[in-house]
Amino acid sequence: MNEKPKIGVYVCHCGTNIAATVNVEEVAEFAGTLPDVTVSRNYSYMCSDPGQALISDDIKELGLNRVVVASCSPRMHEPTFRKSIDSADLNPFYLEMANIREQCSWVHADPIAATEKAKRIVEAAVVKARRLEALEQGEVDVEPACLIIGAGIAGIQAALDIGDAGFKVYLVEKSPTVGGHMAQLDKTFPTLDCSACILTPKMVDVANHPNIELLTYSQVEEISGYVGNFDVRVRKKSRFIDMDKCTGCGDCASACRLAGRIPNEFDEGIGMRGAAYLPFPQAVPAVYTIDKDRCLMLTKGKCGDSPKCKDACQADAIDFEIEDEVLDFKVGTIIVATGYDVFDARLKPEYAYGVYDNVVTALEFERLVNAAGPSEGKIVMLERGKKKKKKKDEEPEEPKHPKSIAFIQCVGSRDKSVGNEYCSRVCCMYTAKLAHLAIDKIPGVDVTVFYMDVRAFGKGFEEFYDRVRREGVKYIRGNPSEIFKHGDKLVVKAEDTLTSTPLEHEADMVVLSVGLVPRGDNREIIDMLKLSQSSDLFYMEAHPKLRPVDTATDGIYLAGVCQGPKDIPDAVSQAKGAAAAAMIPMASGKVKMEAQTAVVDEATCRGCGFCVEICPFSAIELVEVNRMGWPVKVASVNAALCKGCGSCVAGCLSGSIQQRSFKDNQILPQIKVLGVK
Amino acid sequence: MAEKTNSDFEPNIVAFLCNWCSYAGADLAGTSRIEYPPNVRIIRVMCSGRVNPLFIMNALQQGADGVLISGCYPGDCHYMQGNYYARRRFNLMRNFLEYLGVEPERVRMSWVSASDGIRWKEVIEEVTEGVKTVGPMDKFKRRQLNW
Amino acid sequence: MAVKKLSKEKMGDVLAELGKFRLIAPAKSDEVVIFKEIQDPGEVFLDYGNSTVPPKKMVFPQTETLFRFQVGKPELAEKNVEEEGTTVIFGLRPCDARAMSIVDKLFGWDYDDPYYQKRRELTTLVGMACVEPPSINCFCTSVGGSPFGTEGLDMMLTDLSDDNYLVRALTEKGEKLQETLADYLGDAGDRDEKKAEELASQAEDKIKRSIDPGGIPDKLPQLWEHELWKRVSDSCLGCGICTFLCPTCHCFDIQDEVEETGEGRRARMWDSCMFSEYTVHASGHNPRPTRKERTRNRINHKYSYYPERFDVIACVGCGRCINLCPVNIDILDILEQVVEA
Amino acid sequence: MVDLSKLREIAGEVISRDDVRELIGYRPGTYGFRTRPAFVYEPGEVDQLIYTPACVNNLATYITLEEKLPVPRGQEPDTRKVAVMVKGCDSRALVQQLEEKAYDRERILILGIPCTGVVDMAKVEARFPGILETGEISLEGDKFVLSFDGKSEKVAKEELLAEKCRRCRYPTPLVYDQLLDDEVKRFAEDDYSDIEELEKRSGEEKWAYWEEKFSRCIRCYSCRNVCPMCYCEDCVLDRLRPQWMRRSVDTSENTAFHVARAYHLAGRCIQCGECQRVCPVDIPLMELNRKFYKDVEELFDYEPGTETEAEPLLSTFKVDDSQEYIM
Repeated sequence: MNEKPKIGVYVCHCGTNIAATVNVEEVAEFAGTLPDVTVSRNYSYMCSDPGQALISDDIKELGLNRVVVASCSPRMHEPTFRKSIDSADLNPFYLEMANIREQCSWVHADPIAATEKAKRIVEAAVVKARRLEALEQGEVDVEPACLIIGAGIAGIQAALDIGDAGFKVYLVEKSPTVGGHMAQLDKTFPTLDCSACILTPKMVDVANHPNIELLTYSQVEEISGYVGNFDVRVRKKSRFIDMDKCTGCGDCASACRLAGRIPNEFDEGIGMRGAAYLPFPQAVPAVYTIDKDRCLMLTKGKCGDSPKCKDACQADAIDFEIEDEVLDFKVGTIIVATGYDVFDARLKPEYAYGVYDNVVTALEFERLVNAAGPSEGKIVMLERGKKKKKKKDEEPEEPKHPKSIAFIQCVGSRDKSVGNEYCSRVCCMYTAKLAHLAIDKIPGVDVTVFYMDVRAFGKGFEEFYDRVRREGVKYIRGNPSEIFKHGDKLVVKAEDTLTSTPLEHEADMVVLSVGLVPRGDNREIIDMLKLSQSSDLFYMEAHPKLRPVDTATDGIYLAGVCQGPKDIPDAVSQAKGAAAAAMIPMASGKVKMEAQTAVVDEATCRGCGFCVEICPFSAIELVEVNRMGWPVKVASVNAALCKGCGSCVAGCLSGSIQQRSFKDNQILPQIKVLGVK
Repeated sequence: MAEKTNSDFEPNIVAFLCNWCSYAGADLAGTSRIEYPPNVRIIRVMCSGRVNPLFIMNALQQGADGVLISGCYPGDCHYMQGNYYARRRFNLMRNFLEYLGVEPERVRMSWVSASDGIRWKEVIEEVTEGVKTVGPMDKFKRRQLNW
Repeated sequence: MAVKKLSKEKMGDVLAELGKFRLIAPAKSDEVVIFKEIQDPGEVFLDYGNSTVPPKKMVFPQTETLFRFQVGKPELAEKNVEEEGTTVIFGLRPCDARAMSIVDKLFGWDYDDPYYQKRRELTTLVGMACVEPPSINCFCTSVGGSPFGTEGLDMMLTDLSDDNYLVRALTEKGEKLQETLADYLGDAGDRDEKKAEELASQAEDKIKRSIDPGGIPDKLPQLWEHELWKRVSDSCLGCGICTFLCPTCHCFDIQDEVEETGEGRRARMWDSCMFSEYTVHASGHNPRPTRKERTRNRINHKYSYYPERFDVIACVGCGRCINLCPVNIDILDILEQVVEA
Repeated sequence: MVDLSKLREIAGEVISRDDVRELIGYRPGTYGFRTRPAFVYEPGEVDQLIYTPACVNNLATYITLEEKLPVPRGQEPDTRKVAVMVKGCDSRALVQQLEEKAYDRERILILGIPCTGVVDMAKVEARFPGILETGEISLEGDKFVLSFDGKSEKVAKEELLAEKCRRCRYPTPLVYDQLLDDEVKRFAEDDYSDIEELEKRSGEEKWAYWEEKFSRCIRCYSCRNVCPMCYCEDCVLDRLRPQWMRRSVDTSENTAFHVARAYHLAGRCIQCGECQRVCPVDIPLMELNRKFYKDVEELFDYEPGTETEAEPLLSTFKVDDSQEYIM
């Protein structure tokens, strides 16, 4: 503190709101006796124009450099008085308010006690004001571009919205195609419109959009910076096929020596592909990829005499020398739309998934019912592991259809034994949908659903549930305890809890309605963006009610199932919400920074990193500085990320990190005058 | 103890309130004209996470008869986590001061939401009553300007 | 004045009588013996070796208000030591009494310290001879003292190892005190005095540690850059035990304690040259940046600067710094290295 | 028991390394049964090194104690390793320092001493007063053997064992580069009975107990300076602005000091007991530290100084942390 404090104290009557209980003249007189108080006045309405003028005139005429307004709550009028002292060319942070209305005159009836309390409140404000410091509220420019991680339906929708609004979008997708899980689905509940029909146009749109740079088969490697100014590094993995030359004809795929020998991820491993492949016919971009972990050329350096794919490619697009490309760019905002994994049914060994061929997951079943799937939409009994033995010239056996299908709901959801307490929200309805499709496709099939509860809460859900039951789907309330084999049949052991009858239900095929779980590769994103996770391990939103698409970090938003299980319309809604939220800073072009941020005294910081761990906003990092020739680590606050909570301050042992306007040497004197009485 | 439970004793309680929930809740009590005892003096901080537990010790040393920290309910923190840190630190300091012989009635923490003015009044009444039963803080209070 | 005798049975009465003054005597706080202001004679604990904290704190308090003020006002309210009243420090050891007479020189040197001097003037020191050396690390005899030494004392009591103390007034103050206590004292005989002499010589023989400090004051300045300082201070923790518990250390810091109202007091409080911030300048520069310089200063102050200025070593050989150093830094060990260097 | 010739041989190898600047161990003290820290810079100095149950000091303190003088322009700072001998408890200080990123692991070379317990020197000296010539303490089975003045006496281990060792959970160092002896299995448990006894007292009794202790504190700061976890270069409790407590010495300020000191060690104190050992006025500082230690374990299932990668206790939380005392 260079200049001697000259404090002006202004005690407001607020008409009779304060003055009726608190003796404002007495309070003002008392304030006038406090050290460093140059002037102390009382006035009927400090927030009125003449009231504010009183302050600004005193600042100019008496050279006040600190102002205490004793009136209402700072939550009410702090901005007002900050503005008015700013207009008198005094830094607006030289204001301290004493709340003698909401927390004094309005809650106490005894004028003597209330006046006494008001004096204490004013005194505490004065001692704090004496130590206030000028602060600057900074602004940063916002790069008008958005990074969207994940090109499932949520990422696609957000990209289209932002692109349409005229902002640049970098849409990064890990796999060779956009579309995500929705592309794997056949029909969508409850309307039964075809997933591909509604999704593929959007997939094409993102590929062709002038504002969207689509980076498929790519991974975000590094992100640094803060809202408005994120530096992003993306690795575009080599497809070993020149994307510009590839015509998508598929000659390479048919030529590949490994064609039909590698389980296709897109088909959940039921269908097969080669090392050169397109995940599915409508993939976007329609560019083939060579799987570098399987391709003989790339793994062994040799593929017969010459790689057949290269020979087959008329466009000469195949080049085994193509390297990964690393792209660096700047964005202002980030939307995370990384989606989910389905629950690994092996974690419920009692259901024998992976043991019996025809215990399948719902997503596998989805591929079976999908006309573009490996069985061309026929629901067939699976003979896993047998496929490789098939001789080329042998006539394929006529596939058998299951005569009875049992569904088990809540596999990996609402199940503490596997650590998932939450409801996955989509399984009841997709089960109903798949049950409906089964009945539709296999005449006379027996479909039984084992359930704990049916949650048909959405628009049209209950009606759909009702419909499939009327179609003949049997619902048995009971969570099966075991699946075993009896002859050719699978037996589901359960208890009908509505009738308390134990039962053993025979079926040809059992479909496990697996839940949605956070992606197994979440960690990279979490570490890179420093996201929080809620107890279910999905990414945590900034507020469950009011900031459902924001994260703790400004400029980073969430869309889709990565934030928690949801169905397609909810994912799309959230994507649109995230897009709108991301566009706010981009549209305004600037973001205001918090002024009352944390600040580090490098000379005393011991670099323990306690504050780094504490900060909910990842605003603090350890940096190396030179202390008299010694390299030492000290904390460093990124003021653009700091939200000014002060949690780090209370966690610092050496007192080296302080929060502006709430420093220890500003609070301790308050404690002192309030403690003394 | 007899003289301590003197009903004339008006305790002096220093309270640290987070800006977003508890301070707002206290404001709401005001706007709703809910009357409560005038014994609590409020220091506003942005988040209960800012409250160094040594503030408690400091306040008691300066002569406060009781200390209250109040923040957002778990899960409601404006800064998401600050109140969790505050709770952890408070738990330790409260127990420690009790271990030194400071009556736990003097060292309190509450969650008060921005929408609950009534609860604020109840908290104040409870804290004030509690401190009244244990009387003035006399244990390690600083003697003012001793010779 | 005649040498007297005090029956141990009457000690309680004597202490009660002394209670009309401000009586300072050794007392136990848990198992720790400390000099304190006695309210009840029963508190006095005389079966002790030596106190952990030397009685210097009774004439040179660890924290002492000098005056009070109000910021912005010229008037000061000065501390009136007189109000503390006549004080008797009872039962202190010869080394600690001698230490006071050594420190007296400093507080009466270029500036007469009114607080200290007034308090000394008001204080009568009643010693208790060391029939048994209180500690294995006693070396008073090496630095000019003795277990029966009377320097600085106004009155000396010697436990005759029977039922009596020999009481000898040594100064005017002592004589005055003896008069006050006349009712409780009997006459001592030659045999008693002889016995005391015997005990004194036996006590000296029981002191096991020693050093010949003769050449040290002159030698120390030559060893300024000697590597021994780094070696002896390698293990130093920089705490204040050796200095705060030293009966001759007398450094203080002055601090203003100011309330938010502007009322304040200026106080002095013990400081230690072993603290890292002791010599830190406002600029941040520290002329004694490491423990090496601080340890060197401590030894030099006691064994070079003080003898140079006051012709007496500022160490009375009480052994406290040796006994209580957490890392066994031993002043005799250092002095031996100085001698050998 | 650590074999002396092996110890010195290893020490010799270590200090001969180009990347090692100094080795911190123990050597005999200047009198009686005392030992003291030894700082070895040259291979020729290793013969002074010893290890016995009298080696009470926690040498981990020295890793963070040394003043870092300005490096003259044009010179590089000396970043060679410091080798240090640590017992089980002492090693936890290193673990905690590493957890707090006080320095890089490569900066130190740890010679671990599996420890069967050290003596309480005060008890030894009370039992054998007035020993001037250097005496030695060793352990034979369940007895300490004290050799002095040409004779030796056996005393039951129980009688002279340091208090902290009776509750030691980690006799073998948790972090080391080399162990100087075979691992020692846990031989004690901590039931916190001492703390529970204090907790049971009434408020008035508790304060009477502590007031007596705090009132005699002379603020020599030996408890802080000896503490391996108190390594801030500029202790916040020394600072004048802001001033958490006055430097004046009285019960009020002393209490504030002790509350702050103990709180700053919550979730960090590793129970080496050095603070209590060095206190010249016998303040039972471990009873303060151990209250936090107990609560930290009970409330947060956390034990400091056991895992270098652990998150600092007060820099983390659990959503379901105790709400018991929150209105």
